[in-house]
This record gives sequence, C-alpha cells and structure tokens, in this order.
Amino acid sequence: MQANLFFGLSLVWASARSWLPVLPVIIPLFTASLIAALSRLLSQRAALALSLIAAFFTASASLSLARISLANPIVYWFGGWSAQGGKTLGISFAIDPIGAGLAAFASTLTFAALLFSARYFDTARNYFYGLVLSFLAGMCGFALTADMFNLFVFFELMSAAAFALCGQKTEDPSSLQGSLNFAVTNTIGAYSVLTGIGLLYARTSALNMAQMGETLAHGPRDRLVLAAFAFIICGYLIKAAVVPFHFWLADAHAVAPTPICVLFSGVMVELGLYAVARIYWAVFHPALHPLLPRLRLLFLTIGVATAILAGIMCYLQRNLKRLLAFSTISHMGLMTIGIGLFTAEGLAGTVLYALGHGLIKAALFLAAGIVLHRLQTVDEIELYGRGRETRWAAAIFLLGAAGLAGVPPSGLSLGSNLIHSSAREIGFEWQKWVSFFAAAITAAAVFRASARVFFGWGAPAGTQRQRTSKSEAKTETEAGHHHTPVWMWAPAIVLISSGLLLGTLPGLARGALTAAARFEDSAGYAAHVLAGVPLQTPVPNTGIAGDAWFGILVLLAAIAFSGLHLLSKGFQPPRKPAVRPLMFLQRLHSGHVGDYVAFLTLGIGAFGAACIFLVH
Amino acid sequence: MNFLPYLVSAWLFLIGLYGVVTSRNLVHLCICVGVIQSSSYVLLLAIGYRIGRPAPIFIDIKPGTPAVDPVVQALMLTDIVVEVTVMALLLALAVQIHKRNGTLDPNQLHAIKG
Amino acid sequence: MTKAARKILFLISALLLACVFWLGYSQMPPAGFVPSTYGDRVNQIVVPQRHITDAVTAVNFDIRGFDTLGEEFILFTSVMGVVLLMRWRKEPIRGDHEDKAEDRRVPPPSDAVRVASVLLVPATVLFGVYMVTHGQLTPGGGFQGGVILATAPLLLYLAGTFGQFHQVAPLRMVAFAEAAGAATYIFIGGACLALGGSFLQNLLPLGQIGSLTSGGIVPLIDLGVGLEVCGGIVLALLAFLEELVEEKEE
Amino acid sequence: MTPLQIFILLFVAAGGTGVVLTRDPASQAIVVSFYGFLLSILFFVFQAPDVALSQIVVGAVALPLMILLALARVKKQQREYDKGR
Repeated sequence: MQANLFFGLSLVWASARSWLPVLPVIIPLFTASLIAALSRLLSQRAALALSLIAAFFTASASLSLARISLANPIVYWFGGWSAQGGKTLGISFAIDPIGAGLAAFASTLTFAALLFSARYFDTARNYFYGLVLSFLAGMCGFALTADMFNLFVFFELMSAAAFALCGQKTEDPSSLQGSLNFAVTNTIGAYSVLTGIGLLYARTSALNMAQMGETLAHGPRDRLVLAAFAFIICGYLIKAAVVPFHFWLADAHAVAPTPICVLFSGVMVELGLYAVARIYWAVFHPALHPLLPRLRLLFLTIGVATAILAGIMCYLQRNLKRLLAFSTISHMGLMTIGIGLFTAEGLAGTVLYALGHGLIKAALFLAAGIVLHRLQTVDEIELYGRGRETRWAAAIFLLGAAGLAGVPPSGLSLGSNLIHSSAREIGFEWQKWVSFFAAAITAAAVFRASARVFFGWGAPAGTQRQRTSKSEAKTETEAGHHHTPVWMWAPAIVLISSGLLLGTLPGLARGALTAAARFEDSAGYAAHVLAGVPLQTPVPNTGIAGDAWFGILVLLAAIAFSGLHLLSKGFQPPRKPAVRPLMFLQRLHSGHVGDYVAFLTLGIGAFGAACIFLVH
Repeated sequence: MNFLPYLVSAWLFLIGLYGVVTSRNLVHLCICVGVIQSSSYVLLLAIGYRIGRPAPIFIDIKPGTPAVDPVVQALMLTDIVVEVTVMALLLALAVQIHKRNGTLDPNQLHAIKG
Repeated sequence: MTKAARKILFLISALLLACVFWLGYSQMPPAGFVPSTYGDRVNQIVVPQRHITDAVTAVNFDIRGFDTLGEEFILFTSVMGVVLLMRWRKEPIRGDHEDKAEDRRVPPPSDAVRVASVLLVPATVLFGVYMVTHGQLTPGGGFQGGVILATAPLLLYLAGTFGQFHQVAPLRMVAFAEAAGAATYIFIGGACLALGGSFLQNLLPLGQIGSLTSGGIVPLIDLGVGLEVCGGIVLALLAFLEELVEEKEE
Repeated sequence: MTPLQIFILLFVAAGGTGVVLTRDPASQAIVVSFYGFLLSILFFVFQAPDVALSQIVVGAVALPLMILLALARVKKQQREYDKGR
C-alpha cells in the first residue's frame, strides 16, 4: 500500500519534472486564452483572480527551474526532436539559473502589477488580463529559449502585447504617440534582428544557438559574421533602450498605465540586455573571442554614453513617470557596462544589479501610480506640496531614491561592487565614477521630486527648462480617491523592502557568480545542449569584496546635490551659456517618430561600421 | 545577378526607413514599416532558394528528392503572420492617435517634449 | 529637429547602414547556392518519419511547432490588443457631439455586387475549408485557410446589411472560437506530454501518406490554427468597423 | 537565376519604392495591394508556394482591407472632429 503510494507520488513527481520546463510559457498562455474565451462570462474579479493564480504558478515553476538548473542547465527539446550527432532539427529550451531567474522575476513583477491594478482600471475589460499574461509568457519564453528564431518569436509576442498594453486606457489627449513610437522603433529592431538571423542562417544552416556557435567557430571570422552580429545585437539593444536607441522608452513610460510601466522598466528592457549577453556568449563568442578587447571598448562607450546622457535627462524631467523612465535608461547604461566587460564577475554583478534595480524601480512606479490615483497627476510642479497626505508614496519614494543610490545591502550595491571590481581588474578603474555619477544624479532627481511633492520644499515653480516637459499623464482611475487601498501600497512596500534587502540573501552573490561563469562557458554550453555533456565549468573563486562606503557616498552626494538645487530655488534664472547644451539635448527628445528612426538608423549604421572595422 | 536578391532586400530596408523618417501621415508610416518587413522576406527567400530544385512538396516528386529549403519558408510564414498582426496594432494605434489629436501628421503631434 | 535636419541626419546614417549591408551581404554565398544542410535533412525525413508531403507544413507544425505556437499567440495577442484599443468607447472624442447615425448610411450596393458577393461566399468557404484540411498535403494550411474563411463574412458585409453579417458571425461565438482555437494548440501539446512524450511530440498514428488524416497531430493543429486565424482576422477587421463594435458592446 | 526571376525582383524593388513614395494613404492602399501581389508572384517563382499563398491572402487582401477600414474610420473621425471644433 505504502509502496504503491510512494510509487504513484514518484510518478507524479517524475511527470511534473518533465512538464516543468514548458510551464512558464504554457500556464500564462493557456490562462490568457481561457480568459479571452470566457471573457463575457467571467467577472473582472474572476479574471483578475485567474491571472494572479497563473502568475503565481508561473513564478513557482520558474523558481524551481532556477533551483534545479543550478546543478546543471536543463535542456528541453520540443516535439522530441533532440539533437542528433551535434545537429539539431527542433527547438529547445536551455534553462539556466539566470534565464529561469529572470522568468521568475518577470512573473513576480507581473503578480505585483496585477495586484496593483485590482482597482486601478475601474473600467478595464478582461482582455487586459489576457494581454498581461501573454506579455508574461513572451518574457518567460524569451528568457528560456536556446533557439535563435524562437527568441525572435517570443520577442515579437512580448512586443505585440507590450504595444497594446502601452496604448491602453490613456486618458491623456495627446501623448498616445508614445506608444506608436515604441511600436515602430521596436518593430524595426525586430526586423534588424531577423536580417541578422538570415545572414547567420546562410552561413551556419542552423537556428539553434549552440550549433550556430559551433559552426561559426570553425568558419572564417569575416564581415558577414560581424554584420550579422551588428544587426542582431542592435535589434536587441533597441529593446534595451541604450543610446541612441533609447528615445522610445521615455515616451512609452509616460503613456503606459503605471502597472505596465512596472513591467517595462522592471524587466522588459533588462531582457533586451539579457538577449545581447546570451547571443554573444552562445553564438558569437567562439568566433569573435579574439576581438573581445575591442568589443569591450564598443560596449563600454555605449554604456557610458547611456548612463550619462540619460542621467542628465532624468534630472531635467518634471513628469514623475518620465523621470523614472530616464533613470531606468541611465541604469541600463550601467548594466550595459556590466555586460560589456565580458567577464563572469561583470555578468553576475549585472544580474544582481538588474534584480535590485527592477525591484526598486517597480516600487517607485507603483508609488507614482499611487500619487496618480490620489492626486490625478504626476506632474512635479502641479503636485508641489500636495503629496503630504500620501505617506506611503512618500516613504517609498525616499527609500527608492536611497535604493537607486545603491546603499547597502541593496541589490544594486552588491551588483555594482561586483562590476567595479571586475572593471578594476581589467583596467577600467574610471568605470566607478560613471557609476557614481549615474547613481547619484538619478537618486538626486527622485530626492528633489519627492522633496517638492511630499514636503513642499524648494520653489513652487520649476526651472525654466523643466517647464518644457509638460505633464502628460492624466487620471487613470476615476475621480479623486481619499485613501490608498492596501493592494496598492502593499506590493510596493514588499518590492522596495526586498530590493533594499536583496544583498542580505545568503549565497546570492556566490550563486550568481557560478551561474554567470557557466553562462559564459560557450564550449561547455554547446556540448551540453548538443550532446548532453554535463557542464564542468570551474567555479570562480574570487572573493566578493564589499565596498559599503561607495553606496553611502553616492547617497550623500545625491542628497547634497538635490538639496543645493532646492535651496538655490531651482537655478532661476538659468545662466544662458551653461544650459544651452541641455536645451539642445532636450530638443532632441522631440517625440517625433521620424527623429527616433533617424537616430536608430544612425545607431545601427555606426555600430555595424564599428564592428566591421574592428577586424581590420 | 546572383546578388540581386540581397541588393533588393537591402534596398527595401533602406527605402522603408526613408519612408518612415520622412512620413507625413501615420498610416503611410505604418505601411512603410511593412516595406521594411518585406525586406526580410526577400532576404530569407534568397537564402532558401536553390537553383534548379523544386518546391518542397513531395506529392508529384519523389520523397527525398533535393528540394529548396523548407525551414526558411516556414520562417517566412511566421514572418508574414507577424507582419499582419503588428500592422493591425500599428493601424489601431494610428486611428486612436487621430481620434485624440485630429491629425495623422507626426509633424503636428507635439505632446511629448524633452 | 527640423525636417531638413532630420532628412540630412537620416541620409548620412542610411549611407553608413548601406555600407554595412554592402560589406555584410557581399560575403554571402550567391543566392540560389546557399548550402542548407538543415533544409536538406528536413526534406529527407518528412515523408518517411512524419507522412507529411508538404515539408513546410511539417516544419511549421511539427519540427518547429513551438515557433508556430508562439506565432499563433502573437496573432491572438494582437487581436486582443486591437479590440481593446478600438473599443475605447467610454469617453466622447474631443469634438463632443451626439451625431452618429448620419454617416452610417452607406449607399446600398448594386444588385450585381450583391449577387456576386453572395455567390462567392460558398466558394470561399469551401476553398478555405479545403485549404485548412489539406495543409499537410499541399501548399496552404491553417493560416492561409483561416484568412480565406475570414473573408467570407466580409463578403456578406459587402453584399448587404449588418444583420446578415451578425447571423453568420455572432461575435461572441467568433471571439470564443478564436480563443478556443488558440487554446487547442496548447491543449494538443499538453496531451502529448500527458501521453508521455515531450511537448508537441507527434505521438498519434501517422496515417496513410497522402490522406487527409496523415501526419498525426498536424491536421488537428491545423484545424485549431484555422479556427483561431479565421476568428482573429474577423475580430480585427470588425474592430476597425466602429459601428459593429458599438453593437457588440451591448 | 532565370530572367523571369530577375525581372520580378526588379519589379518588387520598384514596387516597394512606389509604396513608400505614394504619400496619399488611400492610393497607397491600392499600391500596397499590388505590391503584395508582386511579392506573392516572387515567392511563386522562387519555389515557395506555401509562402506565396499566405502572402496573397494577407498582402493582397487582408492588409489593404485593414488599411482601407482604418482610413475610413479616420475620415469619419475627421468629420466629427471638424464639426466639433
């Protein structure tokens, strides 16, 4: 009897294990179609409950995948078309802790965003939940797949859902073009990716990343490979919103409903960078590794430009959501540097940084959503001193600013420490100061905004320059609300505290380092995917040096800077020559889709040209 | 001559971009995005084609006969579906923008600044 | 940026991009001679291993079936998105006024158009169904057939009134069919898992080569896809037809 | 490559250019339909009948229809907008 029971249980367990790899994609998609099919029968509450359950199970499935794959990546072949003699026919997932961790993270943020939206869309239809779940499925599939074209498919699934969600329920008369800018630039990016895939397919006759990498390693390292590299990487960099591809992100964030901003800033853009890292290490590293020092310079340039430009732009905003969006771009620059170091330490640091940043930024957006819910605007100037009542939002904003500065033990502090030490090792000591600048100025922007909004400090009117970025978002919920319901502040509080305490999680940094080392073991990855050889990557034994003072220094600098700004009544009147470059910078962010696409063309062209001249 | 398909593909990509950049009407702009997408069709088609081989339909020809590459054609099918769906979304967005602003000219939309 | 500045910036960048295209493409194998071991291997196994005579269908629904799952859901998602975007009826547009009936009067189509459209409907449906069911044998399949089927109700629309349109395509049913078609794909994949294979593993009997039931799960998936695509396209087109959408609200 | 293939390739390039340069969306919808048709012929002559069928149902029928419907709606909105002003 007992034996039977045991047998039955183990059977269930075994089948659950064989189901597990597909669950992060299947659960949300199936629930989405269920909600759509029953959209007329289900009440909104029931649809919400279903989506919450789906997000929860997706998160647990992804988490257990991350845990299992710590020992060895899981390779799952769809349709049973496994690799034969190093050649592939079918599509596979290759699940490693970083990918599965990102999927789990995406599901967690989706859960929080759904919870937040419980009362948020008073008139939303059930299709909204279907879209959110499709979005989640796209992100999960994107993080888990090991196939180049499948990656593109999930990229498009994610994008299609994101475009639609971005244009939802904006009550603002005129800013809807933000979602069109988003859709157009990202679609062009997708076709840049597809062009690159075509080039690679012509060379390798494969779509599996590991097989592509193997074939490229044995072929010539010529212009075709580099052009393909440029097209594919640029396509995903558009999603990652680095300079000069970053324009869409701020517009999209200013337009999108706040819960959706959480997903955009918290995880979607980071997934763009994830794809860059994944593709570089799985496909191009075997062929391009001699060029590594030069590629490093290229990525560092992009990262530094992004961090600094967006940092400045962030400080100039008066729309809270747009301010947060630019701060996301600035931090994406730092993450690009982390990835672009092409070291295990740098990647591990970036992963931790992305987690910490995602949690904190999500909480900040939720807080902005609370402000919008209570006060019907997110414009810093209009809100001047009106935020005294919204204590939850104030607390989250202040904590979030500290988190963005990277005070220990937040995930950002842990991550940036790793990135710094890696950068120091390969001779980029100065990277620290870029990081200092970006973290300080984005934190200072949030400090300044919260001081004005929640405490009424500084001058009531903004600076001259800020006036240009007039507020866009109008109410998303109906009428004024006099209290903040628990499902609005609770997710934000949970997110911010987990973001701030992420660094205390024992074994997190060590685990990230191990996972990153395996992630970058191209040969091992290929052998594992194609032949099932277990990974034997040596685990790096570097000590994780904590530099607690850095984060605190950044925090002090941020407080000092914003304090000075507020004391000096906002630099009024602006001294002309000093601000002219800033005004020029602002004018470039025109909201005109033609401008954005022109810059996008410039970006792809310049990146491609740079890549090709790397060889010569 | 055997490089013509690649040239056409590159040309379509660039001319599509040109259309997007200089567009004065959002519906026109969406269609130009479609032209960029068609660039990828031509590229994939050229990659999959093998001179002298038949289509990969093994009804009239003996199974196992060398044929053109079916994988690329499957990718193109996916690509076409993606095109039509993305286009529908873009058009819907354009219609909504018009509804809010009374114009489809991107030069007259000045909501987002800085 | 001014128009001129934008144009100049673009032309310079486009020149750069053209160089990248040129440098990259010039090292491609000439078109028509690109070696494709992947495609060759597929061509060799589809008939013996899968009893499918259309290799493209085999790739789409079996070998790389998971891609197509994603693709179907891209369609499904976009349709949801379009419907949500276009059904944005709660608040009046800026020039707030009540007049809606006036523009709705379309001149009635001439008899010739009406007759032609009605006559075309059965042919369209037949052709669409043929296409959906013969996906594994001949060119075509769920997607193409689905789009063709979706044009049938539109022909009716062309022929006359919305009333007939509604009779043919009650919107709730269309919406339901679309979602059910999408769910079918996952359901089939899951059934393969439950039978002990991996997701979307073709475990059904493969049938006689050349018959309608050949190909194992492929014809079933084809049917689901046909349903989904047909429903999806109808919904998307309807979403653009504002008037109908309003009726749908009630 | 056969002359036919080359010919149609050139036509496609010209067609794409025509689509972009037709600035009026209503006539563009017609040009797009023609362009979709051209592409499907291209697919046919390059031995891709499956893709050609898709292209013809999408590019020559569904897509232009969608564009026309969108334009019709825009037109109607424009009238209401002008009246409301």
